[in-house]
Amino acid sequence: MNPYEKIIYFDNNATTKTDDEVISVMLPFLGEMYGNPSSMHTFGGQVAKDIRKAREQIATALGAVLPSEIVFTSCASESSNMAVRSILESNPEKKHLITTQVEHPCVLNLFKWLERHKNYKVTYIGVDSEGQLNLDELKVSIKEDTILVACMWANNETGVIFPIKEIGKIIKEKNPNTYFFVDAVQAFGKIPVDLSDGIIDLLSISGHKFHAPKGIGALYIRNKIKLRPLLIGGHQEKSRRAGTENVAGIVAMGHAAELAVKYLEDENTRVRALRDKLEQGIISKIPYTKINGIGTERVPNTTNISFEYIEGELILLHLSDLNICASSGSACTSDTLKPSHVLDAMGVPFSFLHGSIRFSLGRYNNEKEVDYVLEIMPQIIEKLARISPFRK
Amino acid sequence: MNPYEKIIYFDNNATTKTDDEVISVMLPFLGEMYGNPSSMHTFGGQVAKDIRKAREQIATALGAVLPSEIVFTSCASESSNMAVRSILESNPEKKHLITTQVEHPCVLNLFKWLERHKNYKVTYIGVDSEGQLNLDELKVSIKEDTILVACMWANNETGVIFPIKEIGKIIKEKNPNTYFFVDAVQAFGKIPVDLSDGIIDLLSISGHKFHAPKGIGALYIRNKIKLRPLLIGGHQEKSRRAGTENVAGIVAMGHAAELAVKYLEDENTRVRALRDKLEQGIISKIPYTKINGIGTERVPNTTNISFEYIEGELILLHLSDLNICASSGSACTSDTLKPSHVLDAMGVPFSFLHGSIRFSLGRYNNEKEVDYVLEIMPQIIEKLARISPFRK
Amino acid sequence: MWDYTDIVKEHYRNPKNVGEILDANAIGEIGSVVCGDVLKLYLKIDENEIITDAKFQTFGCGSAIASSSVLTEMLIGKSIEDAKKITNKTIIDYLGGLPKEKIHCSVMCKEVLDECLKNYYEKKK
Amino acid sequence: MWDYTDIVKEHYRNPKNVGEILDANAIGEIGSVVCGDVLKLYLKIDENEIITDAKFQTFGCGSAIASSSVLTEMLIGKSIEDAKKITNKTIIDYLGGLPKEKIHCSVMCKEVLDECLKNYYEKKK
Ligand SMILES: Cc1ncc(COP(=O)(O)O)c(C=O)c1O
Ligand SMILES: Cc1ncc(COP(=O)(O)O)c(C=O)c1O
Repeated sequence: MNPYEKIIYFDNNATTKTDDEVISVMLPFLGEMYGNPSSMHTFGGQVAKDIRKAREQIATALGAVLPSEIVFTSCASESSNMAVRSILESNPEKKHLITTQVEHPCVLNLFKWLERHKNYKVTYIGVDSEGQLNLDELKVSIKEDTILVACMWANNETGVIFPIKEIGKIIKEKNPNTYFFVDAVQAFGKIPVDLSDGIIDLLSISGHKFHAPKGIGALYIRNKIKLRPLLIGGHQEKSRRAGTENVAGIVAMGHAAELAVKYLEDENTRVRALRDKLEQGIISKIPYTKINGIGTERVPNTTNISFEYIEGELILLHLSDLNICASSGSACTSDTLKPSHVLDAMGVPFSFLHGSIRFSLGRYNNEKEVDYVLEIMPQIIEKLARISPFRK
Repeated sequence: MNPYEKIIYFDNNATTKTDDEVISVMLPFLGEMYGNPSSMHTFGGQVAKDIRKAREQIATALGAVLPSEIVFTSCASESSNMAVRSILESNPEKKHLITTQVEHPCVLNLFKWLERHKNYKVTYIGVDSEGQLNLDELKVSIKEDTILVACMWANNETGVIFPIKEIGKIIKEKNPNTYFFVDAVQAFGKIPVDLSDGIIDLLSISGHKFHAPKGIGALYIRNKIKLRPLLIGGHQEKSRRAGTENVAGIVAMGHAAELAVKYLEDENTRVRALRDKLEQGIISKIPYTKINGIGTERVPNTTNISFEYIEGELILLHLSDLNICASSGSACTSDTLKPSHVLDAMGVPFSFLHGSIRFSLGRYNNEKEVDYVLEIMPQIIEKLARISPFRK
Repeated sequence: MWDYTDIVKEHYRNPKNVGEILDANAIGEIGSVVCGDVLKLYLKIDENEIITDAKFQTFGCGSAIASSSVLTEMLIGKSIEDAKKITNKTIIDYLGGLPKEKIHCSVMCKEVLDECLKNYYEKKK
Repeated sequence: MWDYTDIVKEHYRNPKNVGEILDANAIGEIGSVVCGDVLKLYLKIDENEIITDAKFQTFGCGSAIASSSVLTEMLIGKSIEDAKKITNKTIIDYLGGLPKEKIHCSVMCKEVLDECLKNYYEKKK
């Protein structure tokens, strides 16, 4: 147990605490405002207005796009599945796809599935040793029958930011008919996400990554593009996504998006300083350590640190014993035994690869927590080094 | 405004109020228990246990099936899309489907789409004038290449209950290789839903129809059947449904399922008596009135009443002015202008078809509310009859 | 739920000029029960071709009632020539707008007015 | 998160018999850094073929450490003949179970023991 007797939560890229303000905004919709927005009575009609407001909030937060360009989903994984399948369904004759080697599984596994089962040819663009995208590789990969490029804006494991607007321009210059889908799950709330320039065609966000609850996401889809629903049924979301709306979640995410914009500066000053202190502290106190992606642009809250010849899970377990939450890559791959595909793509040596920890900070973290982790980490690593056959 | 100055909510088939007990069970997961169940720390690991418990609660409520047979989704519409697409994907060579003319849009529109775009042949089984399924028609429709029969257990508009186990037996007798998907959204919580006999292969429920919040649903899938995910990505739900789990919703639905079983008797005694009083009162007080489906088995909470030559929306608007919530069929078709496809399939005459109102009662309704509606309905209908060119 | 304006709401709640005119000299009817929309319009037109009374009976939704109601309000006191200038747009504007799915109600009102005037001229012949 | 038993947790938190035995007469090593699992086992075996000391060094996850730790605990004091009877199942049982994705850790422990004993006989030759 750490001396604060409470959780030190440095795992904000996995999920975030719902903001108290967001909770109070959504609570009425779990309570008395339970009407169905599609109902033919004022009790339900009022709720439809609250959904409209949330849609406007999201549209505004994404750079004043049209509210009709926002479709609510249950998570970013749904958004990306919906986006990709819709584009492919509308253009069945084109069979080449491009993505990166470091995408989140909700894009990567989908593309692998399309490759294996649906006859698509997929090019997986690589990254350099800092995790930065190989733009030349991208440029030469775009062909006449490339229907879609799917690319993340910021990497969930390392925080590395791709030059997404530049990527968009490269795509459209080479082939104006290629669609551009962006996974902005880890970018939104950490760096400005402005879609008003029209470079991005489709984009996904997930509420629980910016202090809304889990189970709500959104897809931005440029108004020129017809969305073919993944969930077919009722007329909700203008027949683009069937199923009774998660009203409380939608309202919550609308408010959380507004807050995310408001807190953007805090994220880029205070949170960044905490992250920098944490990683500089660790690297200076602990030998045989490597910060992955430090040589390129990263979101301000994330640091991915490799400890040579120390196994990552073991570090996490020891941190967890002290109520410190961190992660070894994306939460949704943590149950698997494979090392991070992101670090692997960066060419991180095996001796470091298995010993990687992600600390992702956020709105509610403070310097005391950083200080405590800086105090405890050397002790943990020293203890574990004694067990390792390769250290000392 | 009605004298109670609050909503009289007779629209429980559209959505229900979240039970206060359910809210208190879920609140911690919006607050301090915000960990990601996939994370490699106890803070997240604990949440995974709460999800496990909810899965057991659902499994128990469905007749002690295996927890591993439950997959959490964002709504029943997702459950049915996932179920149907999975079965079709696993058996691409068989091209005949069966459903009924009175399904919810989340099945009906999906099947129409499959017919139009994916080369499926669909047989839509009809109903008689009471809304009861034509079993002989079903029997002769099942063929060698019939891969799936999708059928609702209880109808959302009329409350009519199909003899689902008998239907299941007919299917398996004619073709043991035909899968049987049941939409139990309106049955669960109103009549016993017991899957332990193995007759049903796949079944969907939606939390917000039984006093859990909106945005959470489940799919039951018999453990012999491989589920092909609709959302491809992370390993959540044993790689059967990608996306960070809606933890609060899952926990809420687990508890709500337990409560639904507990309240089943109340539903079948007290709520049934309220419904009966309401419909008998209306039919005896108001001439030119018809109860749709009264001649067959119905769930205890629903009554669907047609008023000759009075338009349904107009009735609803007048009710809404008095804070009384009712519906003209399914909430997710209420924005469309077409009359109910369910009543149409029952052969309800046009003079009645456009004047149909559904009252669906529930756990929180009481006799005073019924009395007030019984007092007010004749006045509304009398007023509207004066406007109608066909009445008096 | 439809986004009806307050004027629409006022008119389906308390429609004006509901009923028949027994000595109408112009009657028009349009729509069918099958489609769920029937409008019936009665006019009393004096020797100077001024509409002195107008009543309606409508089987239809809230916006159909409201459109019918405001149509009769607009007609009373108008000359036939001025009545002919009424379009479905006039009705929509009077109502402060209609949901796009409900525009057809105003179109039906325009049509029933045309029918009515046709009936007037036929009767006069 | 893995569902580790309390015994597993106890052993990765405070592993027993960590380190090298400088005068070991049996050493075994298995696994590779590439896969993220390396187990090294040192035994001291007396003239009566009783294992008097056992130590390990492991690069691996929580269950790899715990499995190694309990292996050494079980080995100390055992005769070689009894040690040979240890299977991966023995280790799993001792730990009160392992998640199925982690069974391979116990298998590696069995393998490193085999390597170790092979090394002992080779040295004796
Ligand atoms: C019978 C039936 N099936 C399916 C659904 C779909 O449920 P959901 O809107 O929660 O996806 C509903 C309710 O809308 C329903 O009544
Ligand atoms: C970059 C990225 N994309 C997509 C997702 C998927 O989000 P969700 O699990 O909410 O569907 C995540 C988070 O898990 C992510 O980090």
